[in-house]
Amino acid sequence: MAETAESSTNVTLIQPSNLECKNLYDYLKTRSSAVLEKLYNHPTICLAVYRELPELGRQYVIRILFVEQPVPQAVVASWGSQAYSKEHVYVSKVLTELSVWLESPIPGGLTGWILSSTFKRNLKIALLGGGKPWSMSSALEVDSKARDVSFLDSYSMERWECVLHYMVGSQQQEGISADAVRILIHAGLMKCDDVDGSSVITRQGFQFLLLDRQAQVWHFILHYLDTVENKGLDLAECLTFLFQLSFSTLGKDYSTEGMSNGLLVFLQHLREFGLVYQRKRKAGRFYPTRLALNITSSQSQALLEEDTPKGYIVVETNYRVYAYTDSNLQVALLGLFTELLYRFPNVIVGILTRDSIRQALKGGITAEQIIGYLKQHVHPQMLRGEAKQPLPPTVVDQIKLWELERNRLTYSEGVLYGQFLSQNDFNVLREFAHTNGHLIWCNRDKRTMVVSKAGHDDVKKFWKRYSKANSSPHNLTEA
Amino acid sequence: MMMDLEGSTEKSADFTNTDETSLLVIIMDSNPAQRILRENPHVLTQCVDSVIAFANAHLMQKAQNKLAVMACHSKLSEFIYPGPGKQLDVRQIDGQYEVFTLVEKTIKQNLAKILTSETSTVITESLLAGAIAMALCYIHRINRIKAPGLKLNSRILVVTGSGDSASQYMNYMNVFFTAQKQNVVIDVCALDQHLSLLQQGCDITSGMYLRVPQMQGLLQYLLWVFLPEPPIRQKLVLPPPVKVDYRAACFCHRELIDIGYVCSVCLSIFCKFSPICTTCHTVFKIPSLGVKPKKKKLKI
Amino acid sequence: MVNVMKGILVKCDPAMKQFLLHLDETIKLGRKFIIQDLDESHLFISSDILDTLQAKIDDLMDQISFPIMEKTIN
Amino acid sequence: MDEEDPKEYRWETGYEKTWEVIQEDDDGFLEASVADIIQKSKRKRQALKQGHAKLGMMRHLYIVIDCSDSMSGQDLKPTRLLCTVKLMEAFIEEFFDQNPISQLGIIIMHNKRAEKISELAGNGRKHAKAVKALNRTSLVGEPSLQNGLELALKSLKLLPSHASREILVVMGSLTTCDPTDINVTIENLKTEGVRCCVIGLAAEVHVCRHLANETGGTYNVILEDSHYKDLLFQNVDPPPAAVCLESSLIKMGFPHQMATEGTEDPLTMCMCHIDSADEGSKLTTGGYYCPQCNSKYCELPVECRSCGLTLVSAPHLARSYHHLFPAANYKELPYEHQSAICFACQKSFIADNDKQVYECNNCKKIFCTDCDMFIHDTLHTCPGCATNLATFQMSHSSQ
Repeated sequence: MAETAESSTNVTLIQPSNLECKNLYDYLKTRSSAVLEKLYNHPTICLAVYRELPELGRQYVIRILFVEQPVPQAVVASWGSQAYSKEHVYVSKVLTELSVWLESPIPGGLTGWILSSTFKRNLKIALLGGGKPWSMSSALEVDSKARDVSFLDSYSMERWECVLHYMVGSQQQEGISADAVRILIHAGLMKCDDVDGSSVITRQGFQFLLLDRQAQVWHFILHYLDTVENKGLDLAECLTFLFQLSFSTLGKDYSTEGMSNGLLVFLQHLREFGLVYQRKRKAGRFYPTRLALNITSSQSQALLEEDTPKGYIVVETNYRVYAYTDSNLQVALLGLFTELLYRFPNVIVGILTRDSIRQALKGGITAEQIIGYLKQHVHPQMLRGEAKQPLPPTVVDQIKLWELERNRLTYSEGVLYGQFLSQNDFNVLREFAHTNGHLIWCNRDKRTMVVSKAGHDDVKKFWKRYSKANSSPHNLTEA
Repeated sequence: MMMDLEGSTEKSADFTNTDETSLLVIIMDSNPAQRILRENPHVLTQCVDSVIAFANAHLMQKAQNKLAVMACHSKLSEFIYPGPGKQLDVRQIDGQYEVFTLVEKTIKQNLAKILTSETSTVITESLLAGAIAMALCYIHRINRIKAPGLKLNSRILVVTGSGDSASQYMNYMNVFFTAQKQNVVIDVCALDQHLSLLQQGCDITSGMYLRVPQMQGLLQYLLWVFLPEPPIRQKLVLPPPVKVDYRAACFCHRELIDIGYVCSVCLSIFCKFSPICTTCHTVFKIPSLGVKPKKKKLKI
Repeated sequence: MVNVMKGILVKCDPAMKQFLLHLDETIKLGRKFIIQDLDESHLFISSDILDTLQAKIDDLMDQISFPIMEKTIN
Repeated sequence: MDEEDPKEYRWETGYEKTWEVIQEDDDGFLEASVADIIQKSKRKRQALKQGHAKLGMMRHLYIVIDCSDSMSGQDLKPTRLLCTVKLMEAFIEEFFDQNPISQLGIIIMHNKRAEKISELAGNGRKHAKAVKALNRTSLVGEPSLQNGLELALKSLKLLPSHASREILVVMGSLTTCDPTDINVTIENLKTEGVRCCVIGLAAEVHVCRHLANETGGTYNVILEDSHYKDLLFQNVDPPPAAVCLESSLIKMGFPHQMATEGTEDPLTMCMCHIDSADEGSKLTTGGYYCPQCNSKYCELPVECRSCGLTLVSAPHLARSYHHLFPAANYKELPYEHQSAICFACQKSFIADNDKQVYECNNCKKIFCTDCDMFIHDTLHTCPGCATNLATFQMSHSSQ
């Protein structure tokens, strides 16, 4: 996250850096293939990676899962229909980047694809069995005080909201460890105030709050993983455990027996954020909560109504917003982009106005995020209607228009090059600026071009070299 | 200073996963009287293993995917996953994903129960239409209780070595039309003989029909042809749909006909003119030859 | 000879451009600020005017937008 | 309105405490009670279906739509006409889904005239298009019921005697402006065996009731739009055969796609699009060929343009079978733990929620309320009977 953006004078005018949400693919493709190979030794990770693949990629992998020799690339390409060849290229790229498959020569001069043998072996284990049991599935006696799903849900919600509450600076400031605060700061969601050293929320932090819960957890955990190695824990071990958790069954207890000390520390961290429940630190068993399940699938929605968290927001075509909630956190979040009118014990009434939305936009929240938040928490009654649209389309469009209205002008700092003596000089410089990605505007007829500020030095140096080489009196007059 | 230039950060085209959930109901014909099972009972084990691996591969596609498996016989059809009653308490024994282990154990246990209770009388006809009817009711219920706003693609896969008998014709047609109406795709994997009625069902519901040429590669065939969900199928090159013969068979001789006579009361089809309908016992008037019959005034 | 000038590239719709030209001509911002008129959707302006300009545009937007509804229903 | 021939007007009948039918549940909600009423009425209709042995399967239905001034009323949203158009489009689709070998025609009445906007034909899309175009019709003058009926009768008269003839009138006006005595027209309809149903959008009109009663049809006045839809969709099911309906064997062709192994189909033109202006005939491979004269059509069912043979495919006939052989009705029983789960959908019964369960008389399996509705509305096959060979054969021999 580019904190440098803050140093500029006119921050609000130049497009600010937004919260960057990486999915598992984005995360893994930045790892080296050696790391990936190590990770693929665990069936859980193979399973998680497989599910993250694009749908066409999943079909390819399953087709060659039981094939021992490399398959010619042309054959693989012929599996996809012609109209979707672009998608095929993209999928091949993803599979290669993740080292799921490798190029391999075939006798006869063709190149083929073959699945990484580690990946293949461990995906087969996950699917068909064999191999060693996962580290947390030692046998356990029946828990005399077994916890049911609803208990786990309320526990995990409470823990997670503790973190969120801390971020918005609501009352409850206890219950969050210094470690967690460090992660929040590391993730750029909060920053230390210069004056009194207390932490305040950043614009990315606000955007984070508007994400859905699953995405929040994943984003947070990713930044946690960045710090994991500094704490002396093994990244691969933690990742494996995390995915084991993500593939566990809700409402079932798992054993801590045989877990390394590092993992036990990791488990305590997860416990703090509500991803697992443990009665006591040394209980010997733990229960994964909903937060830990299917951690990578940020958009997953449970199939059955009873499993989905209840939405509480009703948006009317007259821009009124009714939120059936008593949570201060939710009220505070809504307050980011609505003008609150009334508050009752179980419901608040607000209105979306141009000013309130602009306020949010100025704060760096995008229209998409606002709409996303409303959509995600919409009251189930809104989904049942005939229209099948959770939000009134007029309101959605208006919010987008309000955002567009702010973007009628886009500014980019740059340097204008003009008054070239010859078309050739212009062409040479234009070509250089273009290939290096510095060119932001040009007009051949006027022999004028605009180069980005960052690229100005490069272009200037090039121009000096170029004019010297041509030993002609090309002066550079700088205004 | 960060600059966002127009067009400079072109997003890679969005080929990522759609937010849809898929429900697959597998109907497995485990009637021991099928020809392939009579000749070689071990085929059943192979068949069950393949179906289980296929079912798990379906669950592996997406975390939200749902599965149901039914066993179909001549005297009963039963859900063997999720089974009736409490689900088994399964602990991992090896590296297999816990959920997959549960699927495997449940299916095998319930199937064993059914097979042992099967009496020795051999009836070769498996009532697949009834099983599909049950599956449709099940899908209908899941659709009713699903979270509002969720998109659920449902399909039924029939794996069978039995033949399709014309006695079930009406039931077959009813379930096919219902499936079509409910947007449920019916896929059929024939293990033994060609199934012309079920092939019609695939055509009506735009599902896939495949007659497996050899049992050895059953799992591969299942994974290749039937694993892709209907929305992905258009992106893949799959066996092209064959033209389905929709010609009617006459009720009198069960022969396929090009031109026939249809009873205006009960829509029974006959290959020759007969003065009385054998289905509804209506007496027909003799067809007037030549030009259009002149309108007669009728008394009431 | 090549002339080099620092500033800000503005991309906007033609209507907005006319508004900017108008501001420039009538010296509404206290001085001229457009360095060069590039094409129908691009202008090159001096960078120190940016904050004043944005404020002016926000004013304009406020003027041309009407509250969608009365907030005070009761 | 349900009674066929009320002896007295509504306001003359005894004082009914209609609100007492609706009862609050424990939480003070009415929804459960209302849902109950709707479901009961559905079951009542379901039970009636079983009776008819003989149905008019080859239906020829004229829909006569009032397009007079009175259709601009806004008691149905957005207007009576627009609401009608929307429902009509859905009705046409459903009609052809359930009666694929039947035919439909549309007549509108406005300005004391009747005008045929769509000829009697079996192509649903064409009718839907015609109905859609009604959105732009100007609603003027009074309707003439007689002209509408006469126009419909003129072409229904020509049909062969085995065809079931029907007229469905949608009447928004409370008056009709007719050239001569409408009773004569009604008498003619009666002798020709044309069944006339009327749906009133405003209030009960005597002439409509008389028309429906005389010709063996139904007359209903709508309460609101969902009731309107309900009444309209009752006409999807084929009516009982008219007494005078003759039975005969009809010659039909069952074309098959000419698929000769190994060879590509030749490019040919189809007969159905040959003279349509907006989507002209294109050269295509494949299609259906008339077994009698070898004309090609791209869709079934259709009547061959050159030799007049009705061309259908077997599933078209099969779509209508469920009208003739419906699934037997289930017996409603109070839930007394007969079974832990519903046989069909595997739902676990909870004593508090599932007060009634349903038992099939044949296979004795227990079903839940939702499955009972689904099986009889849509599936038309009892899953219990169809999965056991013993009951399967029993249920078949009874048909």
